[in-house]
Amino acid sequence: MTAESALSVTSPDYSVLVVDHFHRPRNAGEFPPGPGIRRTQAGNRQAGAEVSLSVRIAGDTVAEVRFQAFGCPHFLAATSLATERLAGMPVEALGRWTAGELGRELGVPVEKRGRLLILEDAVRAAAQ
Amino acid sequence: MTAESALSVTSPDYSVLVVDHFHRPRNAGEFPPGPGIRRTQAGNRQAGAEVSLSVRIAGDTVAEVRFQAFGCPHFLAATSLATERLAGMPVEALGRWTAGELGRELGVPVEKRGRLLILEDAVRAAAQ
Amino acid sequence: MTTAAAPGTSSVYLDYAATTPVDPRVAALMCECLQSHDLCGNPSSTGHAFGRRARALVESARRQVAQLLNARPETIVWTSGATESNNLALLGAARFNASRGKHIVSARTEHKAVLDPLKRLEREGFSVTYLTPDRGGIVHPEQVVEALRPDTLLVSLMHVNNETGVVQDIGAVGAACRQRGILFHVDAAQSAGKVPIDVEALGVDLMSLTAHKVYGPKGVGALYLRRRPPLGLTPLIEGGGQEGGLRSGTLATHQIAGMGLAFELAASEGAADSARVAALRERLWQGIGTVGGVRLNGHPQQRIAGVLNVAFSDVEGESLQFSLRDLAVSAGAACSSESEEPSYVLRALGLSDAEARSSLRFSLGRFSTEADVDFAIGCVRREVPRLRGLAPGAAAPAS
Amino acid sequence: MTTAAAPGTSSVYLDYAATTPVDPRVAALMCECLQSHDLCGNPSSTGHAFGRRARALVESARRQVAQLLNARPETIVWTSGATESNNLALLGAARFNASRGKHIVSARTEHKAVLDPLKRLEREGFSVTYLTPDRGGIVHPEQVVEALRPDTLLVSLMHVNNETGVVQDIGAVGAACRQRGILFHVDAAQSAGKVPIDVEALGVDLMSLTAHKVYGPKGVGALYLRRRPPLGLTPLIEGGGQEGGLRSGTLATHQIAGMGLAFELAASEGAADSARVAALRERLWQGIGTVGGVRLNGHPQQRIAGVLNVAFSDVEGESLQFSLRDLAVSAGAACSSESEEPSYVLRALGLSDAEARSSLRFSLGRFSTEADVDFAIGCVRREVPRLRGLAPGAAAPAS
Ligand SMILES: Cc1ncc(COP(=O)(O)O)c(C=O)c1O
Ligand SMILES: Cc1ncc(COP(=O)(O)O)c(C=O)c1O
Repeated sequence: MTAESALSVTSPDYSVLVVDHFHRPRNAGEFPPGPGIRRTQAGNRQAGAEVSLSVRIAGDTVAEVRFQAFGCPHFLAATSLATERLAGMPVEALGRWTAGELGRELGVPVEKRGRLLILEDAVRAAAQ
Repeated sequence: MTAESALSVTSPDYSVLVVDHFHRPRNAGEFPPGPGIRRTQAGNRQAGAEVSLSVRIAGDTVAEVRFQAFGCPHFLAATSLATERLAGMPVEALGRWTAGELGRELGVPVEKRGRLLILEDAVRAAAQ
Repeated sequence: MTTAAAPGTSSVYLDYAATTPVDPRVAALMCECLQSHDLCGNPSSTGHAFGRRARALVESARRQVAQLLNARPETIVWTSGATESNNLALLGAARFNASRGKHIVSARTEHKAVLDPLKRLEREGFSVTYLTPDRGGIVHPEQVVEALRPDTLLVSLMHVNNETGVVQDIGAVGAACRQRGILFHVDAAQSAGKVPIDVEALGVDLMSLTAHKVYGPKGVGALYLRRRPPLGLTPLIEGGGQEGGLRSGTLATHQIAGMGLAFELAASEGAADSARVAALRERLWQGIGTVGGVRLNGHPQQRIAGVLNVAFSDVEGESLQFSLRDLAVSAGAACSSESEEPSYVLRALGLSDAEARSSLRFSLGRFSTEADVDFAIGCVRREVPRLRGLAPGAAAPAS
Repeated sequence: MTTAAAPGTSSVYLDYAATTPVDPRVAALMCECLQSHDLCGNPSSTGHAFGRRARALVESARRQVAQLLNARPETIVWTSGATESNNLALLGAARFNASRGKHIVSARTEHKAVLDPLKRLEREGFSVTYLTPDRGGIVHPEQVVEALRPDTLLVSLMHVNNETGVVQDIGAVGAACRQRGILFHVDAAQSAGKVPIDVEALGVDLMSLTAHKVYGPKGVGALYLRRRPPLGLTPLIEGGGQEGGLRSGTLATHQIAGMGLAFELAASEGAADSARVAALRERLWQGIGTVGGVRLNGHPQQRIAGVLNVAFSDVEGESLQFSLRDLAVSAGAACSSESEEPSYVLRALGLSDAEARSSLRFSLGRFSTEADVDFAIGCVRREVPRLRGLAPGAAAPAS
């Protein structure tokens, strides 16, 4: 064996922001179906990450977002934080939304960045 | 390896009698040459055990024995003890003297019994 | 990015199967050894009193450890722990006795400290049959017997599984091996002090032991090695010739003395510990059960008192762990290097990856209290429903 | 037969080269680890705070040990002592790199913990050249260079000899090896903390360390392993994957923390210790010299402060030892299993069997005092002339 890196500790470290959103998720839940409410879904439980968003649109703006999520702390926190960031955004912007900045802000480790694509999918799906 | 016995501690244990004679050897030294004095020698330093005895004969009896010795504690003690035991013995008995009993009394370990033969040689030589 | 502060020291230790706190009586003895000038000698320096006093402690500890197994002291070889003992037993016995046969029988649920040396032996030309336990984690003695071949040299089976606490019927396997002249190794890291052991009656030839699962120090263990008739082993570590040449290296007086006392205490108090711990575990199981959607991993009866491995349905494993981080419990393979992989032990019991990931091992021991258990129940009852409520498909909380 | 009582506890410890007392500061830290509930976790259980706190201690100790060698922390692999480190270094490097060559160069005066693994490698098809030192115990770098062959894979040379205290010119050998791409292993069990070490400057690839010669605990050591470029090793002990898979087994927090502090203390106090100890040794040598017929074994200058190996002429070895048993000194091969054989190290320096048997190693250290030395001188001056006076040919005492 020559594994140089294997000596480092790989314990998951969660940033303060992740811990905050994990414990006090913002906008958990869903809106009852109705006009101006869009529901999107991405991922699945077997793969370890699933999210459903419930987006209230007012005109061409995102008024409010609620979420339900199953996943690791980073995924839950990213979803919760996204609901805050999305509110007030033009609906058409959802289609090009990327999770990269959120990931950096939350300190999501590289090997988990892929999971954020599931969140991206759910957000982008709300553009239509 | 299957060495069953190798787990035992092989530290040298010396009996009280060995320790006593080692520290307070009886009859160390030699008589000045003269009538009635027989000197004998056995062993050699390179082999790790050497003894010389100086025996004062009175008539056909051993009057007194002195020794000089080089060797391990068991050998020194055995020689010292022998000088006590030999005094008063008929001279002709020296020729059949054996060190076995002494060895047992002193608790000389089996692997060292061979050294007592050197002492035996010196004692027996004094019979002539 | 700021990293969150470590959880408070208010956490409750429920990870006895990973390692136990050192019993205060053991720690006191070890501190005495470490601080005593009279005991500072090298136990091999039997030419002087400092060494002989140290050696006397080592030999008295050997008797204490042997006693717990109903073995003679000279069957005990000191090592640095059960990992080394397993390596020495398996590599040592297989290499020394390779001419007798090159087939080995073991199980998929063994500790890595057995599986990894077996993998090395496979690379050296041995072939290994890995038995799959039933859903309860039991490897049936008949399975072992069926797997035996004319060239079977060795069977290696753990006594108690470290993840599930399941106890194997070592005696039946031992009898079958003895009858056929096949060597039998048992990894007893998790059973010593918790389950009665009699190496003679169980027909064990080699048994791996460690101190740190029995309230002794980490970094010291032993290999029981049958001496009659003598059993040859190729040593792993040579030079100096300690332990009859089977394991060289300066004997660590304080560590060995600590292991000795820990094993003596296990002999006198192990049964009482187990009874008390079984009651605590039952309380914990009942309390956890109230959240619903939980399942016990491993056989419900054939198990030791202190381990409770629970699968929580409808929660993601990492979030479950993190939400319960005030509880020092284990997820996945315990007492080995951390890994992201789901437990291969639970997978061998038929759990899916997701089920294995959402399983936690609670393990209790001598110093666990009702308060610890109630705190754990409280955490589980608060967090598991909360996480489930966040998930898609859960009843929407009133908003 | 009644066995004589063990010598009184009035004895003086002069066997620091066999093992040192644990420094009280190290013992205090270890006791804290053993008794602290907060530190009771398995350092691999980084999923909870008990494990992470233990891990933090382990990693901080890794830095302390690395620092003494001017190495990076990730070059340090924890083991159970220098015996294991030597085995891991030699067997591990040779087996992993066998395709590069199967010739090894070492010396006849190495510790058994090097010689025995080399013997095993010889059985596995390696060939080993054992260099003979000069009468002073020095292995000259040119001897090493002359012994190198195109298929030389590895050179193993100890830094400081355990019996004589002689220091080898490791740097010159390291440079020669590096230039030729040959691996260089150094057994530094006796030098760490006593002689400045800089693995980079010395060109060392593998270095064996132990705690118990430097006022740390017995049963823990380390292997320094060059990481740039990476050097492959086949592990000896597998399962669990600790230490990057190079050395599996639960990390012993208290042991490792103790070694870390011991090495830090050696870094800050080693030079002062050596200066003080050198003065004590000189006093001892002068005092012993007054009995006449004594000779220093090993090079008079190229040596560490604490070791004085003295040949007494005209006294038998066992009687010499026994008469001086109030002094805890070593005869023959120290820090290895007791044996009746005369020291092979002294024999390699050209001493006869008898001379080797009549040699004693006095070794001093941090806690040695002038009173200890004077007591030792007193014993020697009383007993050596007494024994000599008993021998045939001595001047007859007045009777
Ligand atoms: C079943 C089993 N075997 C072996 C080991 C390894 O023992 P050690 O930590 O003493 O090396 C453990 C735990 O660590 C274990 O649970
Ligand atoms: C030079 C040398 N190498 C190796 C060792 C073995 O070290 P340990 O006792 O830590 O196994 C010793 C002493 O015991 C030694 O003096």
